[in-house]
Amino acid sequence: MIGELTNKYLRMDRLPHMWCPGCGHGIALGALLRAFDRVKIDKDKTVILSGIGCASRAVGYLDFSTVHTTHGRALAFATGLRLLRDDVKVIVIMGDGDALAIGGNHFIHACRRNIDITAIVLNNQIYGMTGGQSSPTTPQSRLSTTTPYGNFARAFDFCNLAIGAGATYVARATAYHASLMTELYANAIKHHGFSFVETFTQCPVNYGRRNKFPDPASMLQYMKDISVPFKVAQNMGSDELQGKIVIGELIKEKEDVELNEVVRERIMKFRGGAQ
Amino acid sequence: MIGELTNKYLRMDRLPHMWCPGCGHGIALGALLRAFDRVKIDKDKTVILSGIGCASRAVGYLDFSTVHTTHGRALAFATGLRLLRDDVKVIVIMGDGDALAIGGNHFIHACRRNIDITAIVLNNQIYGMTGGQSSPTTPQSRLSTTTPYGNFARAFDFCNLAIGAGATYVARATAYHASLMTELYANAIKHHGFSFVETFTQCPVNYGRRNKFPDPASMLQYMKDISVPFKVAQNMGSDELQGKIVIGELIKEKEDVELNEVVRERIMKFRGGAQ
Amino acid sequence: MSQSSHLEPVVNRAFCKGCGICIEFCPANILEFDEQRKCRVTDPEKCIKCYQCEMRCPDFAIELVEKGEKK
Amino acid sequence: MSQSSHLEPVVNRAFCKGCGICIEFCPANILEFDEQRKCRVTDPEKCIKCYQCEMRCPDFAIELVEKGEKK
Amino acid sequence: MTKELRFAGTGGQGLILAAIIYAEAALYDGHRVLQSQSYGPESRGGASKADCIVSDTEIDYPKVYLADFLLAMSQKAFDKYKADVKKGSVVLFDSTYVEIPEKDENIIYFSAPISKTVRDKIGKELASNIAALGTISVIYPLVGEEILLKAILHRVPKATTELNKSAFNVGKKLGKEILESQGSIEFVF
Amino acid sequence: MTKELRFAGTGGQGLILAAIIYAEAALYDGHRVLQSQSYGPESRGGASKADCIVSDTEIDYPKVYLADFLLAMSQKAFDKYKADVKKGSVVLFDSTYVEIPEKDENIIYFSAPISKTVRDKIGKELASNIAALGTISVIYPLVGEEILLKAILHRVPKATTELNKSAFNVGKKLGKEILESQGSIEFVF
Amino acid sequence: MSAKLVQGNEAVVYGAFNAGLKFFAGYPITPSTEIAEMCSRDLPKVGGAFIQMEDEISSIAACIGASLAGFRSMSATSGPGFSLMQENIGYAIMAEVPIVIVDVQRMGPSTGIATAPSQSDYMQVRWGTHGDHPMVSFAPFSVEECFTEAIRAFYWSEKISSVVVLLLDEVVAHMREGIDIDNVENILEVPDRGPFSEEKEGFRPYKVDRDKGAKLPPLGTGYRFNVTGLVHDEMGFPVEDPEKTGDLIRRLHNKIDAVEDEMASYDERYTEDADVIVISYGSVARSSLRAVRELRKNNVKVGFFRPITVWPFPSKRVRELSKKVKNIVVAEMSMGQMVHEVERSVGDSCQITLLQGIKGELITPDAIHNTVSEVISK
Amino acid sequence: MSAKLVQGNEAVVYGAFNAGLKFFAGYPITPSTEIAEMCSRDLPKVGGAFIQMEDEISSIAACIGASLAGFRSMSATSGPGFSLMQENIGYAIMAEVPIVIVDVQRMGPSTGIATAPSQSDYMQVRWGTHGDHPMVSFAPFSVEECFTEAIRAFYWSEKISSVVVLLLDEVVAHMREGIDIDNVENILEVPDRGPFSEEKEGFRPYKVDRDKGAKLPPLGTGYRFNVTGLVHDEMGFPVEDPEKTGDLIRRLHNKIDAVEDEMASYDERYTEDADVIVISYGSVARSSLRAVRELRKNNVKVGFFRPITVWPFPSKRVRELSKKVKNIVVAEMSMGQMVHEVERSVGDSCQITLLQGIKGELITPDAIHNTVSEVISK
Ligand SMILES: Cc1ncc(C[n+]2csc(CCOP(=O)(O)OP(=O)(O)O)c2C)c(N)n1
Ligand SMILES: Cc1ncc(C[n+]2csc(CCOP(=O)(O)OP(=O)(O)O)c2C)c(N)n1
Ligand code: SF4
Ligand code: SF4
Ligand code: SF4
Ligand code: SF4
Ligand code: SF4
Ligand code: SF4
Ligand SMILES: [Mg+2]
Ligand SMILES: [Mg+2]
Repeated sequence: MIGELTNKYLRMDRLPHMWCPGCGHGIALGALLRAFDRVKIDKDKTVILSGIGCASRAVGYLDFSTVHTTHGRALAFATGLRLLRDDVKVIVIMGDGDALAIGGNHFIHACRRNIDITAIVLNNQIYGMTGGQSSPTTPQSRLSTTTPYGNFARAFDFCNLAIGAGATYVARATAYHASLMTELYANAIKHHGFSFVETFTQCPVNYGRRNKFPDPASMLQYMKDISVPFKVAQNMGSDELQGKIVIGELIKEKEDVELNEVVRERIMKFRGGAQ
Repeated sequence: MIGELTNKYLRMDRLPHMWCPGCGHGIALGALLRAFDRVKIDKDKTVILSGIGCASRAVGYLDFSTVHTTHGRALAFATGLRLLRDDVKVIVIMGDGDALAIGGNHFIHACRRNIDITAIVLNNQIYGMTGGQSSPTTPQSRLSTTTPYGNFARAFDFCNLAIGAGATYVARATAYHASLMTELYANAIKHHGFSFVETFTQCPVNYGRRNKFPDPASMLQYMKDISVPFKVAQNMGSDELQGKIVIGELIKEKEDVELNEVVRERIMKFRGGAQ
Repeated sequence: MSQSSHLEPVVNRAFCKGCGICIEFCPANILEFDEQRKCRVTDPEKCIKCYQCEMRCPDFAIELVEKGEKK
Repeated sequence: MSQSSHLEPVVNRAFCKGCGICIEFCPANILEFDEQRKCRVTDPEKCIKCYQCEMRCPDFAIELVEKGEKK
Repeated sequence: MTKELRFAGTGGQGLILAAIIYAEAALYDGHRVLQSQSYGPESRGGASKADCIVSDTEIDYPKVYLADFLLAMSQKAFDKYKADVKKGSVVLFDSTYVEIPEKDENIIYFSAPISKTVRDKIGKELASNIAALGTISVIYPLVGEEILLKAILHRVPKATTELNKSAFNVGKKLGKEILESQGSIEFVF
Repeated sequence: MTKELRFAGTGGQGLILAAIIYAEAALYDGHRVLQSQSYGPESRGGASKADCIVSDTEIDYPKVYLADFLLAMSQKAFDKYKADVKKGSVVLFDSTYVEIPEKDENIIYFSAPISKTVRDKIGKELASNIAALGTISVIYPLVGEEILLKAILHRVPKATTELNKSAFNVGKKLGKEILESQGSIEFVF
Repeated sequence: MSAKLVQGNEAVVYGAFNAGLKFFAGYPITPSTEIAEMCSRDLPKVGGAFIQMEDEISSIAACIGASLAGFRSMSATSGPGFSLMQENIGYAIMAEVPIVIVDVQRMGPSTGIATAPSQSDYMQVRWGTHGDHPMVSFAPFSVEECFTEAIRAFYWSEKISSVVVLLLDEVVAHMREGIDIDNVENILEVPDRGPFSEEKEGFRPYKVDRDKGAKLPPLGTGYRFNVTGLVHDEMGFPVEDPEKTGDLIRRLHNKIDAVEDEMASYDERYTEDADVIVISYGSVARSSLRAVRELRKNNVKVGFFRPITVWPFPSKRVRELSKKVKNIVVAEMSMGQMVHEVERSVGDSCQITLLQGIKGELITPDAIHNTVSEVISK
Repeated sequence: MSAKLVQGNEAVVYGAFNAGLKFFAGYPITPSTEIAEMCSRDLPKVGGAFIQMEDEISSIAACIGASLAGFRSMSATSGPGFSLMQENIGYAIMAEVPIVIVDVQRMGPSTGIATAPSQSDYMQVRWGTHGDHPMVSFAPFSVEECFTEAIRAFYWSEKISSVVVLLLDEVVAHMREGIDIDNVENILEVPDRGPFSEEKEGFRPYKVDRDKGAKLPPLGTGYRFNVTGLVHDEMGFPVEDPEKTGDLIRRLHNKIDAVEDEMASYDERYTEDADVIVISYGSVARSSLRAVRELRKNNVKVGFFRPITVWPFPSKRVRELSKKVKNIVVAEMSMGQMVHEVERSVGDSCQITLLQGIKGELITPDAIHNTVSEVISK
């Protein structure tokens, strides 16, 4: 199965990839390939963009039209790319630092605009690429190279932020939940409007090592342990949910107007008028 | 009353201010002076910052230590200014474009960090200073110089975004509700941690004129008509709340840890160790 | 707001920009434009000291002051 | 996931980085490290075809393939 | 022939539009034109100006050096720009807002209560800028009134056509009254 | 005296730390030193190197030109850097990962199964870099073993002192075995 | 149609439309805002899209995205926004994505005076982004030139597959002149991208001659390659090989050098017999022209030179001219920026005198007149 | 203590601490990250604060804020982040807020090669932000100089009340050398701000001599004035008056010009009898030094000149030297940036030959050796 998919969707000549042993980004990439297969993606009519970071290096392996943009700006590039191109699917892959530290503004504005883009954030709660500095999702008291005494800043709840910003599809999975991930990716790609899937991944080298996870598997195990399906979470109090990750589809709206549609409508109006 | 306050808190030699006739920013400034009086603010121990825009010109009249920063960056300046200075109150005044368009990222990160700063956003739903372009809070279908056919983008709900980003004090008033505004400003200043008061103000020149408001008073009247107190809103469905503004204190948390405290704690630990 | 009867609304014409907000919302209906489109108090005695004008004037141009203390 | 009995897990040693994830989570306990810390299948017959290894391998290095089709 | 015209007043009076219309009319009339203005926050409260250069040769320097004609619709603006006029230039005040200055040998002063008249006759003081154009068409006929009216109607919203026509006429009338009372002058443009 | 040393292998092997420790030891020993390395994503999978220049005069150019000593702990690294050594230089392989190359007249080859020995004896292959330093202290005694051990203990976490001491000893032992089997060489530094 | 009264900023948009503009992303800032406003009104009419982004960083990012999607894209800004765009300007240069950026210069540094004219972004245009990169920039001095230079900007951005900065100043941007848009002569025809090889599989957009720009087919049309700001190979994938690195950086420069002469444009008058030449660009050149004409009336032998292609600076011609005159006067609304290029071009061939303009006002013909007179009398 | 093995980046932090650093705000980026990491560990120990901000824009904004609050502040970054900082760099210059920014140069443009050395931000340091502004920048070439130049950066940023950029390259930043931090000689004592007038009411921070920097007391201590990026009066409030505008812009430049000689620093060796001089800075200067020494061994009369104060460029000295030699070789890890300053300084006094380094590698002594030999044999 995966062999077929990698042959189909990846640039085999560029593998093995550059990610460290046990890096969760690879698991997410695998799930994305399965989702591609499920939605029967058209390689020639899909553009995949990313920012800068380990997560963003994914585009270097995908046999698509790919754009490796600047740090934090992938969604802004994607917005411009998508606006006049109703014929392409646009998928954006980012890291947590990429999407929420330097790229936070573009993220909330993409949510607001409800433009038809699928954003996948591989949240390893750390800056992997630059060697393990804290990110806006690093949990409190965790160690990183810039929080040597434990992180004292509060972390974002990525999905809550997206919801607050008005996103119409918000979902979450972890690297442990590889098949849920596949399903969410597929649904996100099918969603009409802006869709966002947060994916917890493990960075054994720059997060795990410093935070007493003996190996990548133990990080997956931890994700499994703290995950709660959305349906279950709805019947839990906020105290109970402390320290937990809620997984599944958190928001899935249908009615809202997608940005491109309005743009197209406007153009059509004038064109109609002109011709 | 207001004469005393202006004498005390404003630079009288710089008045009358540059705002247009009927501009709501002036009403908000008045409410702020009343709040200052209520909390007995110490002029010498308070720093007021702003970004760029009509709203941000407020600092040019306040007889305090004032910093008129760059467009969108006031909260980032304020964060640096506040971190080692527990002795000062820090207040930041911004416009909607300032705080949420170009400054959106700093806004959500300030919410996340819960640093002890009071942010007041004068939301006139338009870029006043540059002559009436749409802002991220311009309601759908409204006219502006860059939405000549009606705004097609969705607008942020500023307070929802702040809540999604983790803010611990979130409140809203309108220029019509001048005494509520005073109360919220006072409470926000007293709040320990990051506090945010969204204030709807009218821009008769660049918003009102284009959107069929005959005069400033009619804009205030409209604000009055669409406002719903938070308590009342809690018993209303989302359909009923469509097109309404919920006013009052939306979030007022007490328990959360404020950023400066942790920084100070850390320093004290080391100082204790060193001396 | 205290309803002290020794107060009266006074307009600072140098500050008033003639926006009309106070005029519109004065419950006693005692404010109007003068020829130069500045606010004028027609009948100070009828003022109910509600402070609405003072609170909503964007220009700090109308204020309730001790009678005779007109600035 | 279909439990077809004609499938067996096969490791692509060129891709395997020896992270140990598949080994830890294989319910049949038939995966282990070889001398060079790459994954090795000890007893393909015991495989229950749950695909957990394949889905969680970050390196596309382990796969269930038609028996004998070993790459 | 090169004439430099300045329209000065405060922010809300629509003088930039007046200058644009004037320039456009001059352009229709076969002249070369260059129109410019001062922008900015200061233009809200303080004095603001809009300039228009009309010429029959290439216009190089794009600013008004010394005006041949000045329209002053606010006291501040007049005080600020009164020095920047040529000898022999024409200054038209809106006496609603500008006090009539002492006589100056070198300058031809005309004055009329433009804003007040518009307010009284049309109801909307907003149209005073258009009225001023009407007055100018009479007292300083560099560009003819018909072509000026054409330019006005091209630039203002359709819905306000009638309003603006009336304002223009009000202005023309004021211009004629001026000439009647102050005597007309022959300009060679 | 100027000697250029290079420690080469793959990302996870701790060769930068080894080079830092070596440089620090040489510094303690009164030499001037300059330590540098190649960083970057490529250092994850591919060949990475850490350099150390030891000298008794000012070190100007901060890179290793041609190495006097090369430690090669991976095949890729050896293949990449084998050409950048001087005539008469010393190369130490970790035979766990590097195939012993054909003899070369101009180069002195030493080899020992460093990683494998550490894995077997200490359990944690991670400490192979420290073991390598032990081996070097014996076969290429530019910096004495005591001072090297001091530098090691200064740089590694306190909790791992014993582990690293053992690794260092394992390495020294390997060094001695090499010299016994291959015969020792007099170096004049 | 006959002549219309058009603003400099508006003429830029007319020019852009003539050149096939289909996408504008921007963020309002004085004195460039009219460009965005006009695009918001008129782009939908030609099937294009306007979007107001959250800031200038995302504005240029969106333009790059739209250009990669196959559309002619433009943004417009002023100093503060231009500073924010710098990182992504470097990206467009590195990835070789054609876009046009209008920088309407205002008084700086920082917020400065939003409404005051200036020419103090000249050096920033060239050097504002990090790393080695070339830069192309055109500076009009009239409304008609705003139109023609906008077209030229698109023409060259497509030809070299890179960024072109259209450099205005507040005076040029806001003044209105009469122009008959439909009858401007010698309008360049902006080339379509491509043609691209029929063979989509394995297409290499960066496999081009050593002095040519990349050939980027619209993404999502079957050509599958990578676009990146990293040093990359012919298919756009990251490499770190020193030779390939050097080749890429050199090609990015070569492709400009190769067309420098063709791209060069300047306006030279009265230089034949001149003893002094006044060099200036943009609105200041109009003051210079007035001053030069007046001086000529007094029989002063003064010449006029105005770079229109301001980057690359027309060094060769300036050097030639410097050998024929005793003095060059450079007039700029700045502390002196273009004068650095004049100095580099001239060497010790003649004296150079700088007339600075730092008061937030257009330099007057008088000031230039006086400077020339002083220089001559010395 | 005796000598310790210290990395260039670490030495910068040691220097900053010596100079009284109390605040660091930054965003990680290779090859500068160690500076942030060390500050996060050690600043709390001296009562200071470290904060990792959401990006580079907010990092420098926070530094400006902290400096206004009265604390010595620093940020560190590399090209992409430095590009993003440009707008606020202009703010600090305009509002005259002392801060130090470390730019560790890596291969550009754009993301380039994150780990490869370069010197291609040299011109950006000077011209990266919009508007007229001066710039001061120091470039160390050894670990010890990273320490001493960091101190000098703080010294001068306080003296001129403005931004100083400490310009490293990846090689200098990442190499380790032995240095005895406690016994470095001739360390500058960084002055405290002030003294400020006792009279707080009506205090005017920008009322200073025509060639002096502002005097900014910590905000929130009773001195109530305004700080802005707009053109402002002596109390910091916006003005648009042309004369005041000109005076402000001129003073911002004058205050640097006034101390240029005192601030100038360069390393000159073997120039007495030289026929050729090699000019380079940072890590390339170490290659040059090796090459020059080797050439001298062969009796080639070659000199060595290394600007340490790279902005303002030591033009006067270079001009003097150019009159004594036939050739100047400029070696830079770029397409040639500092060479522009050399050209402006030298005029036609001697030949200039540029050795470019654009492969993401330190230029080797061999390359310099060869270039000098060629130049001489011509
Ligand atoms: C403007 C800019 N600032 C900083 C960097 C350095 N940088 C590269 S990747 C990265 C963060 C990566 O973290 P994340 O986005 O979480 O991705 P991960 O590597 O963890 O997958 C940073 C800070 C950069 N490339 N550009
Ligand atoms: C970097 C930058 N971009 C753009 C601008 C131009 N600008 C000044 S104020 C402003 C928006 C003002 O709108 P808002 O923040 O809502 O304040 P208001 O004027 O409505 O009170 C803009 C876009 C600027 N000064 N700096
Ligand atoms: S550093 Fe972390 S995130 Fe990056 S490849 Fe390695 S494990 Fe993955
Ligand atoms: S433009 Fe609008 S926001 Fe600005 S001062 Fe005028 S009314 Fe107020
Ligand atoms: S206080 Fe109330 S009643 Fe009196 S004038 Fe004001 S608004 Fe009217
Ligand atoms: S509200 Fe104030 S400014 Fe407006 S009319 Fe009344 S007094 Fe005048
Ligand atoms: S498919 Fe399941 S049982 Fe078989 S090897 Fe993989 S994890 Fe083990
Ligand atoms: S999960 Fe993949 S990479 Fe990891 S040990 Fe198993 S086969 Fe190897
Ligand atoms: Mg991450
Ligand atoms: Mg606003």
